[in-house]
Amino acid sequence: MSDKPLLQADGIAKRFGTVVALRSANLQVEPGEIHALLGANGAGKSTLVKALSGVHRPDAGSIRVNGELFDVRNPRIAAEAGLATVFQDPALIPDLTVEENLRLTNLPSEVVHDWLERMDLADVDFEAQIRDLPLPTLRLLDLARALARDPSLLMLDEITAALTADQAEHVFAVMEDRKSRGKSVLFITHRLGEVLRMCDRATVLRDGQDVEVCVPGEVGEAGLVQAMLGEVAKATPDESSALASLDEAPVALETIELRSGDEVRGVSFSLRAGEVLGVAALEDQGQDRLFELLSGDRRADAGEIILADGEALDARSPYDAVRKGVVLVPSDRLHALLPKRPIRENLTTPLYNKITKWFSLAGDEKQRVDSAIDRLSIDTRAGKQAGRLSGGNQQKVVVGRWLASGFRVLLCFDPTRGIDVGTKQQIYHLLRELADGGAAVLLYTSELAEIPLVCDRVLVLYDGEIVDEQPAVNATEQALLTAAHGISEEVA
Amino acid sequence: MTTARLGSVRDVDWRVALRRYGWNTGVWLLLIALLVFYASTIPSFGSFQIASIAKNSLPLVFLAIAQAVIVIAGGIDLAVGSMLILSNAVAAQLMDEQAFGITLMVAVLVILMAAALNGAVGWVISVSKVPDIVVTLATLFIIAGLALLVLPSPGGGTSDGFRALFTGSATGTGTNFWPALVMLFVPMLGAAWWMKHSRTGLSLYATGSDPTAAYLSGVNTARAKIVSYAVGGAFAAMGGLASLAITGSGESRFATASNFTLKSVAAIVLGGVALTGGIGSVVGAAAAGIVLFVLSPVLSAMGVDPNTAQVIQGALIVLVMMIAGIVQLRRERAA
Amino acid sequence: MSLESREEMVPDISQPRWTIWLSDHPLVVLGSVLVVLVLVTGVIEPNYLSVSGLRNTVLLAAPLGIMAGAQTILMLTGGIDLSVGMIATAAAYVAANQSPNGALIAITLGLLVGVAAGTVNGIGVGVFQVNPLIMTLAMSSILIGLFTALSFTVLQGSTTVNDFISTLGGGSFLGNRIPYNALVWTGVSLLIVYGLRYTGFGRLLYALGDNPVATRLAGVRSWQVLIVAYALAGLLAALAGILLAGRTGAVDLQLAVNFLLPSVAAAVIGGTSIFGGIGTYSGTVLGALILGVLATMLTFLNAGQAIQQIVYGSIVLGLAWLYARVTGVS
Amino acid sequence: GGDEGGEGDGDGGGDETYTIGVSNTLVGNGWREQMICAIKAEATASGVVDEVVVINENADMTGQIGHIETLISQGVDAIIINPTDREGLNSVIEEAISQGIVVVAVDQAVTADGAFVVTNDQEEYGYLGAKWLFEQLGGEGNVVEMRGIDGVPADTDRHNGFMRALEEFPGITVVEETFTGWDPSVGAEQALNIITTQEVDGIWTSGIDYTVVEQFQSADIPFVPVVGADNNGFVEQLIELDGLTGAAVTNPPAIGGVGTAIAIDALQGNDPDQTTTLTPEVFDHTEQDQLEELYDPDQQVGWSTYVEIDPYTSYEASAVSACQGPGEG
Ligand SMILES: Nc1ncnc2c1ncn2[C@@H]1O[C@H](COP(=O)(O)OP(=O)(O)OP(=O)(O)O)[C@@H](O)[C@H]1O
Ligand SMILES: Nc1ncnc2c1ncn2[C@@H]1O[C@H](COP(=O)(O)OP(=O)(O)OP(=O)(O)O)[C@@H](O)[C@H]1O
Ligand SMILES: [Mg+2]
Ligand SMILES: [Mg+2]
Repeated sequence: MSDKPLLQADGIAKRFGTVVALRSANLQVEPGEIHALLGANGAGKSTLVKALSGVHRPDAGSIRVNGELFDVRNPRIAAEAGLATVFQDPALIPDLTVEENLRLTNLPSEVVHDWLERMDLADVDFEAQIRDLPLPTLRLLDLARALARDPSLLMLDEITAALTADQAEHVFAVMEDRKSRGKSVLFITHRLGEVLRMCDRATVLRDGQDVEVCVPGEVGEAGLVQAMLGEVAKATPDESSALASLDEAPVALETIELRSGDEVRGVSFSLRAGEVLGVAALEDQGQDRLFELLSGDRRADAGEIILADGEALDARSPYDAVRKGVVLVPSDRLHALLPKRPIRENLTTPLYNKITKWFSLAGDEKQRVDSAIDRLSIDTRAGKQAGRLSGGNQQKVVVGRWLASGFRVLLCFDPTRGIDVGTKQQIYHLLRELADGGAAVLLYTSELAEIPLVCDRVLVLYDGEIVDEQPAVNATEQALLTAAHGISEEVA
Repeated sequence: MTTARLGSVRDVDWRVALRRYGWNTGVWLLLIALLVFYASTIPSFGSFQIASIAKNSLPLVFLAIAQAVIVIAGGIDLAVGSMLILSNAVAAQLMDEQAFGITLMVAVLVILMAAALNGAVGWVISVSKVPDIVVTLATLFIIAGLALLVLPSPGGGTSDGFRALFTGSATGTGTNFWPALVMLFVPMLGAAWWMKHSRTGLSLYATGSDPTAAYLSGVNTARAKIVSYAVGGAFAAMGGLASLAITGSGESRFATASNFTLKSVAAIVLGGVALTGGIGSVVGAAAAGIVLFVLSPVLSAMGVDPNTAQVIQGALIVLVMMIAGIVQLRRERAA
Repeated sequence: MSLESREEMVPDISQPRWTIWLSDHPLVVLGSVLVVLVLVTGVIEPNYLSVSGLRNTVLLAAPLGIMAGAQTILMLTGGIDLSVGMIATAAAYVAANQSPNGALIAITLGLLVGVAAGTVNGIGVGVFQVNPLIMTLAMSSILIGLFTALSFTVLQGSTTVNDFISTLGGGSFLGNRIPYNALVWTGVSLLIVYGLRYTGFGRLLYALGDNPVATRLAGVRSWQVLIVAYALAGLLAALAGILLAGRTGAVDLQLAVNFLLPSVAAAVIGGTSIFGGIGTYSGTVLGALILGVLATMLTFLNAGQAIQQIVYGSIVLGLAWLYARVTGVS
Repeated sequence: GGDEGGEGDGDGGGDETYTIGVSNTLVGNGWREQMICAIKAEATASGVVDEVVVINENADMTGQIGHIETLISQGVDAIIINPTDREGLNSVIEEAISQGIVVVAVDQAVTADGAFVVTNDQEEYGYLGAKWLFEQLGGEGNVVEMRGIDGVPADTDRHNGFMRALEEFPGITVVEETFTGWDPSVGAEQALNIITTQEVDGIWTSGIDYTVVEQFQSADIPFVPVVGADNNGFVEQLIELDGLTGAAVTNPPAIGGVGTAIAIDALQGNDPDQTTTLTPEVFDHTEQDQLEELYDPDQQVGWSTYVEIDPYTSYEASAVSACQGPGEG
């Protein structure tokens, strides 16, 4: 390695309103290395990458490229300086075609096409609108676009999350290729196996600060986890209710051969009162659609959803589902929060979904609100606009809405996305508590390791079908991952 | 099974083509149908009628293009009508009694002035963070006031050559329809080409479609906003110049400004431009502008009472938008 | 590095405390602007600072304020009503036409016209998802055509309002100090403010404008809310039209057409966001009063229309900018 | 179809029937609506017109050129316009005339060669009304001039007439000059603001009369002399309201009927005068008999009752309010 690092970021800090995303992060990437950037959700990885690529202006800190101070004012300047990024959020314009997107960024389509060819995507129609292309293709397209600049540092923010195993292999090949030509890669992933296999060094972020720089091969997976989570011992499962008794508990919701397009292809399962049923799946295996169907946001093509009293939930809109006690905590807080309204109004919206309740306020509104706030210990200091709350408190408000208005079946879609460890524990504790109180909870989480901590049972969804079901206590992350990849993958 | 899901291209078939070009084609077909119908209802359809429709629809077409450019980039300009009368007033004052060459230079000057002024409006919007619709509601009054200052009562003038440039005749009326058609199609196609083929044009679409993705792609979104307003201002000025060429004198009435603004918004929506930005084209907006213009002659040629015609026009627009809404809803359900 | 030491909330140093306070109390800003404008008008025309001068401002602002109430309700949902002017006119026309049959019938039928037109708007926007701008613009065009035609047939006859409406719209009591229409406006204001703050419907208006997706997922049927909101806006516009007719004594088909842009401006100045979810009717009331004083000031300025428009537009822009800065919405 | 025109055969003009086109650019305005009705009434009364095609759409000069070209395309025999401008329409008017179409500009003049012009003398309107007011005040006092729309020719002409009268009365001071936009509600607003804060001895209005008088009652302030137009509502006030002094200066929308009569005359080859100017008449509160004659209790406030204009119009007054063209209804 040369004496000057390719990239050196010192003391980067960034605050969004009341949220501190980066406290003081240091990062050093050498030429010709594949460097992992690790950290729990919300640790600040994406924010650091965005600071390095000119999307966010850091509040403090300095960035040096090849030893020289570099003012990354905007993404274009970064790209011109050889720092190319594939962001966690798609950076392709939905209403433009592939070709137009390339022209927008001033890239020759032949070069991009060559890269796509190398990734087995030669058949992408450049005249197709981005809107019409599937997510994995878009991720690879973003990658090809970044590669077309032949950057000295390629930053990949969770690119493999949305890819299948064979597609991920293409990405690894690309990374190897960069390395062999003396270029560097900054690689963000939650899959530690990928880190051990690909990366030369790793920087671990925790709470917006770098806590460790190490060689993954030396510290091993356990060492990485230890660094990411800090001193805190792995959260221990709560004493869950006796699993045996669950078999006798009444069924709260049952689906029979539920189908919707290509996404959900004949899903049958039953959810019992008092149970937290986990759903494990990789990205885009139909879980989004399944939750949409259950919450009444979309109607199924075929199949039935039966509720406790044997009545079918034939929901035309979420209204019908909510009235029958089936409620949703959506993955994206943007789909649940009223950011400009106070906490109180956020919590009580469902109370007024019938015309007969329009003419006054619910008499017990205050008690309901207070009890929800109390039960979730929501920090109400910035309560006049829910959008000013920290992410964790926002998420609590979203869950609290249903506490205040009541429900029988709680559908939780990745409720801990972007949530810190402490809050995460609180939310899982709450879900457990709700179940013990007789509610039924269906929980999808993108973090497989959490399933045994909170669930009684787990379903594994693959390609729109349930491929496995097991008691959660047995469901180690490895076992779930194996199942979630589909049996055929594992054989191959 | 996996490979089927991975198919890199999803339903790029006639439905996609229909979605992308369907609306434009629909509006142009509607326009042609209206014109054919119009031709069949009046005693003698000929070059006089073609010239008349072509030149008289110019101001609204230019305004529709102006509004389309701005809305595609994610904004909305309630002051395009005011910019039209201001340009008209300034040009009429400066061009009065001047030779053709001078009037041409004045025209360029007026277009540049309008572009600069409206670009400044775009700048105010991006700096102040006040919503577009609020800022331009204010500039609707301010710019109309400026127009009235420049030209307190109808008057001014222009050269015969300048009138012929837009209308095909020194008198502003006649049978030579070629100049009007050129003035209709060249700027329209030019703007359409620029919007879709220049990087700046694409950056307007990008900013309107998804500002975050645009910014991540390296687009200077603040600049895109300013450019869209500047280009919109230039087209509004073209509308004012066309108006001057048709009448031979200037006029700066507030009612004209607000009337034209509302029509331009109706035109772009009818023309398939989404008010949320990023979707649509100036070609569709222009066609819709002509449709809105010919509706009244067509209804009057059909012998419809003018008041009934007013009702029919409104109902027709709502109907078209309802159909569009239902199509859109189905597409979302199918996606 | 333990979890406990992690701060969830860090005080935000980038935003001074007083701006947060002001952003939570924007009416203070508006009230000050109003007072300043009244004083400036008083400097231009000293007699304005009298009971009758101030009474006039209220008398003149009342119909606008009520119409802006319609606009506020819809803007809270993220919509807008470009037909308020024509709805008000149509309602006033019907009320005048029915005036010989007594005030009760006249006012009731006038208000019904507003509710009907508003309901149609609401169905278009709420059920058929027609863009509110287009829906209400078209409604305006339909109403003018319809009522011009009707004015020669079924609506031919009286265009004068009866004494009751005339007194309600233009008269004053307590030694000619307090306009009756201010009484109506106060009643309407209390109802709107109460409705927005203390009813479920009010909550839903804000929710819908803030985040329609979230509102839907919370089990709310938006189309119902929208239909009622537009119908209510139609009702308010109609009421404003009838009061206006009372003030002018007679109607024509242009009666309230010019109130459209000011009604939007009053709501916007009053701090209602055109994107929905933010705003109060008390802000709009101050906005209407500000515009009322502004109109009076411009009358006394003796300036030409050009200067009036420039001053008017600049003040609206300046207020919106000030508002954005003070409340820090960005 | 020209079948409806059959009734006209009895008159001297022979078998020929005509189509008359109308362009109006201000929708919903009472005065303009009545003008259109007068055109329809006269066309019907003449018996030789089988269709009146009206284009009634808010428009500027450019829009009106479109109206005229549309009417030319539809093959009308005569076009009656209320022009948006004195000069801007000339080329298209001359084009129409060159195609043998009779063009009549009513209410406001155009300078096109060969066009017939029928106007109320707007300068005289301003002058006569102002003169009456200033005389009424004994040549001394504060007056308010409430104009129409800044920049519109009729407003400018009336203002010029007003100023001419003002020169003759040096003792008169204009304390406020406002633009009502000919919008009754705006006029009402301005009047209320002015009369409650200023010492005003008289008000001259450009036709926004009725609502101005209404404001005195609203503010409970004694009347001052008011000059307005011949609107039914104002005439009624002059008759009914005790203590109201004022004058109605005629500005009849029935001028549309006059224009129609002239158009038909021209079509029949009778060679009418190229220019017809109606001089306004002034009726003040002292002439109760004439006012009573003008006033029509069944008529709308905004409409003029001065509809029968000898020797031009041939309809019954009631035909105007029926507002039906040939073959309609
Ligand atoms: N634009 C923003 N506005 C407000 N808060 C933000 C914004 N972007 C990020 N944050 C917050 O900053 C913190 C760090 O976010 P960041 O996206 O960097 O995390 P991450 O390490 O990339 O997490 P993940 O693994 O989930 O992608 C989080 O609490 C997040 O909610
Ligand atoms: N994600 C984005 N999407 C669209 N436009 C953006 C984005 N980020 C910034 N901009 C635009 O670029 C301008 C300058 O951005 P810059 O990143 O320098 O500001 P900043 O102070 O860092 O803001 P932030 O703290 O939100 O990142 C912003 O005012 C905004 O108009
Ligand atoms: Mg991230
Ligand atoms: Mg930024």
